Amino acid sequence: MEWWQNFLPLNYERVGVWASVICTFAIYSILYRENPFYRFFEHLFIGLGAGYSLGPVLTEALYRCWYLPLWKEGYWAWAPVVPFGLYLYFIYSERYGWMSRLVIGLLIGANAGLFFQEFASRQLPQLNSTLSKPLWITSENFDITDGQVLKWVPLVLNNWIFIIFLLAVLTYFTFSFEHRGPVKRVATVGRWFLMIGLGAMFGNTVMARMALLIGRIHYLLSNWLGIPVGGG
Amino acid sequence: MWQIEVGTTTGKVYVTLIVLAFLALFLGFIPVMQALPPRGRRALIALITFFAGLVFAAEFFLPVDKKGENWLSPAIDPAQNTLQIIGAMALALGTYGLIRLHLRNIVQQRSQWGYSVVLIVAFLTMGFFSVWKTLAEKGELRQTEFLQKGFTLLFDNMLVPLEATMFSLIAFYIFSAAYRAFRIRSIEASILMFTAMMVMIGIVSLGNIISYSWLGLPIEQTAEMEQNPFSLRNIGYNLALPRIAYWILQALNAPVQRAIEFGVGIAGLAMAIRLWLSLERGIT
Amino acid sequence: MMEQQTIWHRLLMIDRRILYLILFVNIIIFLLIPVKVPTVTSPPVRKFYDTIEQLQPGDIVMVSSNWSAGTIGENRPQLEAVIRHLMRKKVRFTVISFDPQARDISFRFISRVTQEGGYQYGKDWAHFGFLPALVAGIKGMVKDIPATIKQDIKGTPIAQLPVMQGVKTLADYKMVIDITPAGTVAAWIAYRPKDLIVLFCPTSVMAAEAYTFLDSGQVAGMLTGAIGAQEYEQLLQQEGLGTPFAKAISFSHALIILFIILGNIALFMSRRAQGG
Amino acid sequence: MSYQHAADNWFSAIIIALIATAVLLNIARAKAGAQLYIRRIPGLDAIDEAIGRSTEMGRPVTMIPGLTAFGVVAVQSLTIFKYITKQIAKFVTPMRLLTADATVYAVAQEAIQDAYNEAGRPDLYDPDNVRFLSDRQFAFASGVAGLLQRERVAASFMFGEFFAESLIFAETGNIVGAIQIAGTISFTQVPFFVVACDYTIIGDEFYATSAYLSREPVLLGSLVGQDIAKLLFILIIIVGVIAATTLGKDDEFIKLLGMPGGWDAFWKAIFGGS
Repeated sequence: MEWWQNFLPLNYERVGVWASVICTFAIYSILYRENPFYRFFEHLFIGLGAGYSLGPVLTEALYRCWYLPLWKEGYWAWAPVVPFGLYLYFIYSERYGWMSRLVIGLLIGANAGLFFQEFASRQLPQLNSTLSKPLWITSENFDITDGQVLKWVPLVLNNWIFIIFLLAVLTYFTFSFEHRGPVKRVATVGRWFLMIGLGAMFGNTVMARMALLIGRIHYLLSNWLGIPVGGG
Repeated sequence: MWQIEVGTTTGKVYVTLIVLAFLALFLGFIPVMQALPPRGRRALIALITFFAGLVFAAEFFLPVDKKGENWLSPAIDPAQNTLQIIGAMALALGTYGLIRLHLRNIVQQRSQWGYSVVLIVAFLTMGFFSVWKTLAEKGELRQTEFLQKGFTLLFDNMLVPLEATMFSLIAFYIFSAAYRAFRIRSIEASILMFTAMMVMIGIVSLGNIISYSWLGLPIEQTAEMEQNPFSLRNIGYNLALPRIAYWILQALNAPVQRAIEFGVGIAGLAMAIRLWLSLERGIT
Repeated sequence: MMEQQTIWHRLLMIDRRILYLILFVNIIIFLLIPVKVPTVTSPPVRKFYDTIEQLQPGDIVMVSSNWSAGTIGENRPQLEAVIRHLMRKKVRFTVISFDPQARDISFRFISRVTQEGGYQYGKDWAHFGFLPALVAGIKGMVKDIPATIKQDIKGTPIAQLPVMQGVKTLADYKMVIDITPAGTVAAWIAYRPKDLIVLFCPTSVMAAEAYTFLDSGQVAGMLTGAIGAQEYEQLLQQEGLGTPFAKAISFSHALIILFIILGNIALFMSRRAQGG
Repeated sequence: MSYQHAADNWFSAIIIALIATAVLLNIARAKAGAQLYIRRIPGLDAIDEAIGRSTEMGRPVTMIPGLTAFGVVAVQSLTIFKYITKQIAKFVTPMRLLTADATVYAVAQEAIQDAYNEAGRPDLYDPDNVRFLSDRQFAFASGVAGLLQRERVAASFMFGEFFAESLIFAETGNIVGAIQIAGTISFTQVPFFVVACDYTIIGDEFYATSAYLSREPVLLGSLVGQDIAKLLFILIIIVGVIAATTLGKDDEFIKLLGMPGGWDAFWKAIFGGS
């Protein structure tokens, strides 16, 4: 078979790859200029996304959590949940719009009630792990029977840095009293430490975005043009 | 008592009648609730919000028996199932709003309504295939080759590449912003930029090439180096770019993230309390 | 003085499309050049690998795959490497998604990888499909999985799945591996049973924030984006998507750093030229 | 390592109760008319300076709430934009408020009109200055970038929730030479704003800015309550670390402060109970 017979969209699998490539270049066309080609595929994208969500969101979730218990297992008590949920769809009407807030209120209230466990389970273990950072080499915390004190020094130094950074940034985020004198200096240094944390986030965010672009270019090279780039 | 026999078709009709009865009931509530004065409406919303929260909050705070349960624990499962149903309907609300907006664009022939037609056609086609596929998976409808090929073309070869490409645009914007917008204009910006560059070099193999291939710094930390941390070899080990990047992330960045976590957690708790008791003026 | 100022000024006012082209070409070059790039395993990846190594055949693990097509470049290499490692350890696993699109994407990629490894759906692994409410879903599974999930993605009741024999609640699981672009790991950390280990595969955007959880031990190990997947593949001695990506990421970082420095020099020179 | 119930360590219930009391008490005080103090954060001085410099140039000022859907954050962004509009009304500087959410657009119209009335210049209010560009991320971003360049904007204020498109605003603003002030609770975008804008208001500072400007009782009370909670955390950290260094980090007292199971371990150590 000539190479072009494999390349051009002649069988179902190649039609799929070409469709994917056309979509890719349509979206990249906005890099040159906003154009009708881009706008067509953008609306296509939003329509496909909305249409797709009907499957898992409406069909699977409601099938599993409402249709099954009712029509397959007979727990009639589930009957009122969807009728009550339908109030959500009054959100756009002038007169009855407020009723949608009954259902939204249920969601907000439930998530608020659940948050207490999240606060305890997420913040307190972090608080506790902060406390187990000893700031001095003592026998209670370190095995110094063999007189080797030097090897614990890096750990203790890191503990000092940890506590100083933590308290400085926490001080920076306080607002109900004037920052004057020593507190102002601690808060200013706290903002500089904050910049180190933001720098780490910056470096990682750049890496994330690059990987997404590389993923697309990898698809174009290996799946479309068939160039062996490795990684299957 | 809570369960009725649905094996036979009469059972299924019975259930359908119950659902329709509740539907009629909730429709009947509408004029009743509409008669409520604004204060009454706010009170009704606040009541529903409070009780929805109370179920979970009380279950968390009440003491528990040996098995780790209290008298409210059995209520968790039906409550979470209700949240799944209402959550699914709330997710579908976004789709409802979007389709309503674009249908209005078409009906009122607003500018660029041609694109709204594209959106609606895409929505209906993909919706048809997606619902059919989900029901076919559950065994309610037949799985056919047309469904298989149609869904794969629309999902794997159009929706996935479109979304992946849309997200990858940001790499271009970051690159041009890096050249034109990221300025060392203050102490803060220079601290941030210097840390970012150290991390960017250290966490990718660029750092390995520079510090291990070219500079030949020790890759592994032997037990002997751990014993005396200030030995030349151990300092060399820690000066490798990947080690510096990891130290920045683990020793300097972790406490900053923890301080942010405490701030976010406390703000979240304050927000949860305000929303639970409907104190928030702006939106309720 | 005038033309020097125009050079720097013109350098600053480069058309952005040229910058986009430079990045595009840079990535293509470094995807194609077979440069052998040495990698050293960073501690979070080492901890991730060691935690899964401790698993015994027959243990059961929950894979929470919440990523959709938008972050396929980072999360797909992670998912495939993790599934290959679980198969190598003969460990049973079940998959759940709290994002609608993640449901279909994870089912398709895992089915492909499990066919390679000879894993059978239903006997060795199962997919629970999509659940809209994340926190409520986890709390439900902590108490009773068949009651919360009811059916798997193919419509078979949970209790009848061979993979779920002897498994009733989330406490029977050894660990949960969260592969996600969003903040779902905080929910796993907060609502999981007491001693369920949490492993985290974020997109790199979320990685810096997670170092506080690594420090406190709430997260046992982490793969940071495609680079984390590549280091993990090195440990597994099985090359996947991570390796070609890592090479291209390295040199795109070099390019970005170069352009940040160049941009600042151009600004400094053009401002000095105007001021001078 | 996680809490299924508060009973896993009653210390958690005590901490949550303390914070809840601090928040609710201060909200009640604020509602009863007490003047709660919130310090003026440096970000507000940066806003005033940007307003001053933009009036000299006589070119328009833009306000961008980003993609924020209508809710708590959007309401607070509009509070900050009202303040800015009142300040620039004195110098008759033209303004543009660009939104991506239909509800935010409607509420913004009212807010800007109120701002001009409160500044005593109802004649300056022009409904066209508040615009709904598009509800899609990149369409909105390119719309904003186009306007920034066409009108060679003097200053650009970005407050609310932002995602990746914030790069386009910041870069275009830089090319046009606009003074840019940003404020957001989306931490993933803060690094880009810090290096691209003249000043960035970070995380909780965003809430402090809107509370300071609006003097709204619930916001003020909640913020003061949160401050008390942060000081409580700082106190526990200092006491805890000193205890860990002296008593040893595996001591029961350390476990009491937050570790699930710590409560029973502590009582057993004290009373040598069952």
